[in-house]
Amino acid sequence: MMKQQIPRLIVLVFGAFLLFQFFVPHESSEWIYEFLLDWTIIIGVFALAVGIWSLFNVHVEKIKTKKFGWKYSYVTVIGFVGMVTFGFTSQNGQEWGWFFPFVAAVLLTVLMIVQAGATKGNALPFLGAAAFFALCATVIAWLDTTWSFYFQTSVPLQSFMFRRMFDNILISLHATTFSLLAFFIASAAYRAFRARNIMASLLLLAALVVMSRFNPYLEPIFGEHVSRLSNWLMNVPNLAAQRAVIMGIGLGMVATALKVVLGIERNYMGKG
Amino acid sequence: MRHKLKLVLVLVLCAWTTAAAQTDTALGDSVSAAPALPPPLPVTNLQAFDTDNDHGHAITLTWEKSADDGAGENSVLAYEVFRWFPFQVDVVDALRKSVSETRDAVRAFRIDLPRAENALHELSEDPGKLRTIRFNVARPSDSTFELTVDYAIRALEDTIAFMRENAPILKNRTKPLQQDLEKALARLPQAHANYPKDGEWRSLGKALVGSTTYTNTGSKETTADGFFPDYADLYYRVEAVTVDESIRSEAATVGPVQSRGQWFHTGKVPVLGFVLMFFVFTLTFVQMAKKGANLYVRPLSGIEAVDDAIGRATEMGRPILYLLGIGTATDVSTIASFSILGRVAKRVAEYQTSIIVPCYDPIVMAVAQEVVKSSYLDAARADDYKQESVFFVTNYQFAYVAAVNGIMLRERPATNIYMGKFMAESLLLAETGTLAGSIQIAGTDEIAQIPFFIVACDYTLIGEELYAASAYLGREPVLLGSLKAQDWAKVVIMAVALIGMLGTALGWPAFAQMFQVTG
Amino acid sequence: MSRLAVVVFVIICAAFALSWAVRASVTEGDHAMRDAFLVTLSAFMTLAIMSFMYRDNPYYKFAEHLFVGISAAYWMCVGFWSTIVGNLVPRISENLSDFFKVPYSGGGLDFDLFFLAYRYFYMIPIVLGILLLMRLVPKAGWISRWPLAFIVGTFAGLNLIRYLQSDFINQISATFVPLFVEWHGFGDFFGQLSLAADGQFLAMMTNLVIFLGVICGLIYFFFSKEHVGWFGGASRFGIWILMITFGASFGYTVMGRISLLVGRLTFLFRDWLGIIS
Amino acid sequence: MNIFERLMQLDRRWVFLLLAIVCVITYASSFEVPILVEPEVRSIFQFIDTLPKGSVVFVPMDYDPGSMAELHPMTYAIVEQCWRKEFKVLITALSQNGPGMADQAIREIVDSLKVPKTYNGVSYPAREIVNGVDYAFLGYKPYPAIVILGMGQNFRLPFPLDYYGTPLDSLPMMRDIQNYSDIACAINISGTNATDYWISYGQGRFGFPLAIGVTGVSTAQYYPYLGSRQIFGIMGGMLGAAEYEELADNAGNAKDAMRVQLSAHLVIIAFVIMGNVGFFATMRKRKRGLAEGGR
Repeated sequence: MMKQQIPRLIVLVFGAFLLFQFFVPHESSEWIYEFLLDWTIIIGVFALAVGIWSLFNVHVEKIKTKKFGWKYSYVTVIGFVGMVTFGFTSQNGQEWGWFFPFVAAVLLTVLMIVQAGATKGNALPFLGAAAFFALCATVIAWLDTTWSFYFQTSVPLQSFMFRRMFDNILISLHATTFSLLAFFIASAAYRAFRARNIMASLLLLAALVVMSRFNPYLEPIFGEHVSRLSNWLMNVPNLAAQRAVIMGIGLGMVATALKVVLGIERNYMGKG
Repeated sequence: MRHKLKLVLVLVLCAWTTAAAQTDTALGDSVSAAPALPPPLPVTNLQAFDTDNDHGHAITLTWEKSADDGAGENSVLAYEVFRWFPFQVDVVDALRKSVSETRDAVRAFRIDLPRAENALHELSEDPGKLRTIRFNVARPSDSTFELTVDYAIRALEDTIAFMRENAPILKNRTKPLQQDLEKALARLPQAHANYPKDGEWRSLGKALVGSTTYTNTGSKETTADGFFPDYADLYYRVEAVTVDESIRSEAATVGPVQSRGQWFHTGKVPVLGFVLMFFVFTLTFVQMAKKGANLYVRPLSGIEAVDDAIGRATEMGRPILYLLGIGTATDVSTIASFSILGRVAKRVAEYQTSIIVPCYDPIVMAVAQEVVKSSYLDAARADDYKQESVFFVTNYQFAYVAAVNGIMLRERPATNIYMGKFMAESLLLAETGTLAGSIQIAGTDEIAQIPFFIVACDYTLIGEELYAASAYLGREPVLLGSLKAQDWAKVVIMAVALIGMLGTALGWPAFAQMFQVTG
Repeated sequence: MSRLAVVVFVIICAAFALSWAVRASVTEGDHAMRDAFLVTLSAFMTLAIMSFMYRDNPYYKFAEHLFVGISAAYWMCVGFWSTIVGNLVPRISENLSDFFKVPYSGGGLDFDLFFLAYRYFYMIPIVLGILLLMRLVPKAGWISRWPLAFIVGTFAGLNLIRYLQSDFINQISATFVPLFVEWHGFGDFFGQLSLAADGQFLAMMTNLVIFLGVICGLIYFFFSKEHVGWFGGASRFGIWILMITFGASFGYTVMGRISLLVGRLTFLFRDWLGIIS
Repeated sequence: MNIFERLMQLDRRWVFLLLAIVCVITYASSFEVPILVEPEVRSIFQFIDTLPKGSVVFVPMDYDPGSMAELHPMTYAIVEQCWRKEFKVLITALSQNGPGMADQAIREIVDSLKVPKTYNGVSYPAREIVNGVDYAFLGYKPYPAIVILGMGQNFRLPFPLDYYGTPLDSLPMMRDIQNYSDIACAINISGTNATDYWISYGQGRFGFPLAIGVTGVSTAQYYPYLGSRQIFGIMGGMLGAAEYEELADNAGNAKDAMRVQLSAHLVIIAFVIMGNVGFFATMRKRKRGLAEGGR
């Protein structure tokens, strides 16, 4: 009952409400509507904790079972803890004081806790060490005035270390991973664009036409016709097919959503 | 033509007035010599009513053009619209202003006080920091003034004392002010009802020549300046104005009129129609299916591949990698993917092979764990279920990609199944999967990504097929029934499209207009 | 760790140390060393990821795991500040808003709903959130289905309507293309029949193709009818049109993707090596 | 094993290598490439160009550094054009890692406005761009769909404060801007699926003029919306950006990058052709092999 019926009821009630809200321009419906949207955001906040917990679980597990490449899990943990520390502290003045020793102490504390979780034997020594490092960190935080915790304002998001980690590590990793696509597209095109059957050939030809249209160098070779053809491709068959696909997707989504609201489709919700 | 006329008119008038001025100075009362333009005729049939299909807080005015609109020399240039405001409105505005100002002041204090204290602390510790402290001290403006440490310290102390003293006072003022504001707002309708006592006409703006309608809309937020009260008697008047602001028709007045929100948006009837259609279709066919009408579904190669793929994984003793994409639990495609995951996990449990589900969003992870767990329960292998097999990676697109690529190359899954919402990462993942030599089955509703999956994967579910997949795998009559409903909806679309096209071709736009959704 | 790996490692370290030194010597400003280090660091990250194209290797593994850790942390910090502090706090309590130094937005909304101050209703999502946290308790995990059900239900309802209107009705009404463009009867039509790109004939052909394309595309997506006979033909035509579209879209994409690479090249050659100005 | 079979089983790393070499070489060299402008880009340019002075242009920069290379040029060209023509610009960044980058971009454009310039023969004086007067930057909030809907009610709903922590009401330009009904148009420059939300939640529900600048990959996907007039223009990827720069007569990174793109294109096309040549050559052989096997 509590495990099955109530969730189903919740889905039905809120789903139906938002369904009808769309047709009710009245203020009061707007109120509740905006209100529900806020709720979702707020619930999302708590998901943060769930995610982080799972992240740590996975890596502790990896280290515990000495799974292939387990050593690298430490890298993840260190990166995480370091970044979080930077994300909640900020300098008061210009010089650093004991900030980095503090970060190190925090890192060691967490590592020790991870180790305690991962070890098969006696976890006590690790916990002891963790306690010790935690103590060091507290002492430093207590005595050092060159930096301080910011739990009130989002100053740390602009703080030096946080910005640097973001700009120099996160961004370059992000952009580079993305840029691998350039190469993968080339290899994918080379491997897959072969006129095996009529469908593959159509795919291949359309791609070639469009690619050569965007290439002014091929203009003299193929002349006006290619660019006209590719414009036609983009504006006529493309338009038609996209429209068909969009309608299909819309249909599928509406059907799925309806099934969910009506409780016909409830596979997404656990049983037992 | 009309504009040219206006221009001429303006020039003439300007010339004339200047001339008049000169003659004025020359000889006493020759102004009367100037024939004053007769005012234009007023607008007729002025009507005011609540704007339809809105949440209230708006009134629409309509009128018929003044007879002089676009006519000869006293042509109308614009229609100026006025509304009658009770003075109570000013009271409300004033209160609102002071509330917000007090709030800002309190807030400013809260932010500056700690800064000042910190600066004072630093300064008293080490006077050398005079240039670096993060607080600009109040100082005389003349350039010769040299800032000294003791001056700065004194100034800081004064500032801090002042703030400490005033912050609480201000804070205590906000609540009563707030209450006054609410009281004042409550009195507004009454004040409007007092028309024409204790109020005045105020201009709302001008509607250009030729226009016959004007909408006066305002904010629904009582805290916003442009607050527009609902259920209050409002009075409007419209005057036709000529080139010369002073020459205007007498006013046409209308009122009282009240604005209110509607409970049904008539512009959205077509949507409602389709919703009902869907509803009926789905229920009908689900009922039919339950009664056991056998429903044919055409084979989808992508779906059939799933079973073989799981079998293959079992033979090779390698895991199956299932990716839900980077959608959140709020995307329908992700929800569809959940139910596919359920089916797949059930098979996996039956074949006693293993499944890996790295997740991009914690909520998605939570749901996925529930799904996989319950599938293992269905397969009566609850104890084979490992919570760690469904885990959260990171909520950052390309970090997720990097991690999953790593998994592909190290765990070497026999099969990769991509179902759900995929963006730029589609090809990055699929190419790595090919490199790792896995069988790949993909399905997404991101049109832009389908080509990449088609190119790099062995089987691809295109768009709607993704939503059909769970019904295919489940083979439950109920779900097959809903598939049937989708097909019938397609038939309706085609019919409508055909009729609509013929309609537009044969000059029958009414039909097409039925599908114009407004607002 | 084989000898070769060690050698490679040493060489790489040396190379980057060198580049750091060179960079520092050409960077001006009082933090030359630091800035040079940061540039070199991100260059290392860039190359580490790129090395994946050759094959999986320790440097990629390192970069990958670091990426995961840091990005998760970043996501958490931003989430904390933008959502908890930015959205939740200002709505629930004035004192908390004071503490977090964000303006209390409850001010204007501070009216009573069902004899209860509006802001108390924000306790509901908080409770739901706590229920979500119950996942971490093995026994009470099932209760986390309530918030999940809330989110899924809400958005199922929202999306249902949203896609019905945008992906559906708007698209249908968009297919109402006039089949007879500026039609003045057959005589007129054949009188000035031309194949010019902007001619009447081509315009009509275009509209016809679009219309047929949509219909056949939809037919391809029919699940509950066997694709044989004319129906099968139509669906085949539909899938052909789809394939053409996907091909075109692929070709179009190749453009954009190269530009990402350009971005990285700019970084490597201008910002790091300083070869190109 | 003849040349064609080798061609068929060519290791993809060779493809990578060749592509990399070509890109680097063309990147290092410098030559102009011709640009052909599409109508769907021109329409955006003309819409903005013909707006009256002081109108509010809403530019949601919903992309993150990943698609910077492609989309930044669009932002630069458009925002600069707006400020040159003395419009007010409203900016959001509904992508998690967008805000920092958007902020930096705004600063750079502000600097570029400090010098007088001549575009398409019209010369504009230098302008001092003031935050809160000429532009407001609202920053980032998660869940784009919700934020977009919220802004339709009132910008203050999702963004009580702007990116720099100032309450919206204390920004001069936001005084008379409540929601979408107060903006002239929205140019959504997006590398995420936020564009879908802009079309269906934003334009669909509130019906303001919307144009989009998207990454090359998603361009094709949005053409139907152009057909159904839900958007009045599309800029597709680097090419679209280059075209806009061409129109605005304001050459930037896009036109440089086109060079590399075009040559990389040629390489890929060459590989595709090679692959097919190999495919057909070996196919004949495969057939023969089968026939012999049959005999």
